[in-house]
Amino acid sequence: MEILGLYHYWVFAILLMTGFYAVIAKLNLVKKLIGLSLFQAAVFLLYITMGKVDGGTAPIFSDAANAVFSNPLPQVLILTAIVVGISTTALGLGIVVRIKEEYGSIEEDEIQEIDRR
Amino acid sequence: MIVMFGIFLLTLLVITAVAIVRTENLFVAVMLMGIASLLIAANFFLLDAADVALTEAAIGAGISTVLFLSALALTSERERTKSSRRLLSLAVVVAATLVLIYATFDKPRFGAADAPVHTHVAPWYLENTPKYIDIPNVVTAVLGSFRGYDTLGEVFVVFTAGIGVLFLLGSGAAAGALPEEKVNEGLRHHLIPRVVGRVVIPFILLFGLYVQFHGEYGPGGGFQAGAIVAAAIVLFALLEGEQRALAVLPQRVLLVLMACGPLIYGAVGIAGIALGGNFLDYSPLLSDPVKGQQLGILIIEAGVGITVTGVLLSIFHAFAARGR
Amino acid sequence: MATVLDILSWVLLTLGGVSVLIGGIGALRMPDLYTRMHAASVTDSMGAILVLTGIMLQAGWSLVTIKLIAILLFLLLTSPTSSNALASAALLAGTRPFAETQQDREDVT
Amino acid sequence: MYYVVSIATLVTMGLALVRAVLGPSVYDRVLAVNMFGTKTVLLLSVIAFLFGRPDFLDLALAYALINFIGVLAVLEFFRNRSLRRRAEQGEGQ
Repeated sequence: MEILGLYHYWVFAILLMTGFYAVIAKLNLVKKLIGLSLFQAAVFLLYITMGKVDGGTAPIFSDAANAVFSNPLPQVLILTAIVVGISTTALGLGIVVRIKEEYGSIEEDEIQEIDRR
Repeated sequence: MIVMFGIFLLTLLVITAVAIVRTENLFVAVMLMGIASLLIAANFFLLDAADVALTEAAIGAGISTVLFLSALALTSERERTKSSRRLLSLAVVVAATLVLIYATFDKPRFGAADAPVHTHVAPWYLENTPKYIDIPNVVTAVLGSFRGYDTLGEVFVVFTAGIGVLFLLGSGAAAGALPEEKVNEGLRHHLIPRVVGRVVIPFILLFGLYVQFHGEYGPGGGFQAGAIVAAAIVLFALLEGEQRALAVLPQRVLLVLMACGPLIYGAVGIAGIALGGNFLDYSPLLSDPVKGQQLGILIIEAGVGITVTGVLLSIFHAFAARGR
Repeated sequence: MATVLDILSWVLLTLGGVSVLIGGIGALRMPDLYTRMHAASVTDSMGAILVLTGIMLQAGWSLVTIKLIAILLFLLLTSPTSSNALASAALLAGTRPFAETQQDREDVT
Repeated sequence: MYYVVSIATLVTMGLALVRAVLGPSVYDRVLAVNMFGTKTVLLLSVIAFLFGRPDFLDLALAYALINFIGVLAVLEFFRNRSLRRRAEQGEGQ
């Protein structure tokens, strides 16, 4: 049980690096953005994991007295970050669409090939 | 037991992530991202973050799939080339993962109540929310009042991203490959989705308003409500054709909505100064400081909701207009 | 009365769990898209009805019950709709149903 | 008793994920996403009761309402693609 206490953080590490792999090893720009989204999701998960308190409940007061509440602060940060994340991803997709229109390709190596000419 | 549920869901999430990266079909990757979003939302819920889970649900269930699919329609569905540095990248990534996992051994155990995160400002928020603001949802209190500056910044980032997409793609229509009469009719010939959509859309809008104004008492708030309302209108555009959606909410109106949120937010902040308080201090708004705080949170949440709706819909229409 | 309700809701919840599980196995084991869709979508609705009714019996009369009824109603509306949309997307793209016998093959073409 | 249902749902989610990863066609993946969505609604409702905070049912309601937008977007995507292909073929002739 002691070792399972770190499982959430390991999943964070694996997820983060899976996303990172897509960003550095894939040439397709949309795939890179998907990788970035994964990367983002991993960070969200890390924050929320850190906010959890054993036996706690969501930080919304109810009638039950003496409840333990989880940490509200990471939740606030991530709540806004999710909406910001989708907007910035959309911005990235917009750039990719424009690149496709200009270069006729969304593969990194082909774009660099065209640039070199 | 619930911890074990979380661990199982996280394991599924890792499998999904690996499958997303491995597949070469981008459409499949987008579908798997949908599954990943569901898993992440369920995990947030298990980790006591009902508000965050609702945000992830509102964004991940509709909007993000729609955006990625419209981007795929404009680019391509498959990865064509393979990188020559895959092995090197894999080595780097595995090494970094091992380093990160090694670093986690110093972290406090999952759920430890004495972890450093829980000893700084968080207890203060939990203790003083009833005193200063007196609403049940501490997340909304921190978001709207205690860390109002932060949220103002985030609203501006969302606004800027929306403006950026409009600059890149334009809000007008581009010449397209589709024959004229087939354009814009959406799924009008698919009777069942259309009828069900007609039934469901009003309820989604109603639910969006509920989430917006119930945000002080339960999970919810402007960010979630904005995304849910945007989802309802995206659904309308999918079913009835984009032109009709634009007739309901024209691009001009959307631009105004986008700008409204930061303006309302800033105006509330300046009203605080004018009435003798600090920037974004809502206490002077009413004679009773606690009531003033509640009013301020209500107004800025409304502003946030309006901006998020405007930005998400503008982005959707910008991508859809390119496809024509 | 309370015991009767408890037993009834347990029976419903267990049946719901079983039907959800059957749907999962069916979606994995069936031979082609349409049969898989059949397995998944029918048990989706059945499982939702059983599980949510079971929870409703436990919750008693309150706002929670209204929310559960709303969830059930919207699930019953949207889940078959998305199955229908998926089936028409697949047909549009030219996926043919799996045909085992000669008669089947004549029927699907 | 809630545990039995949640475990059944979790196992089904695992099976659906296997279907999503294996494919073979893209429609199987969409089917899996769809299944996953309904199962998430059930899981969230049950867990809200396990937590003893049934006021969190809002989340399940949100998914029940907007989860099918994704599948409709897929339908629209394929419709547009087939229209575009037909238009390109028309130009080719």
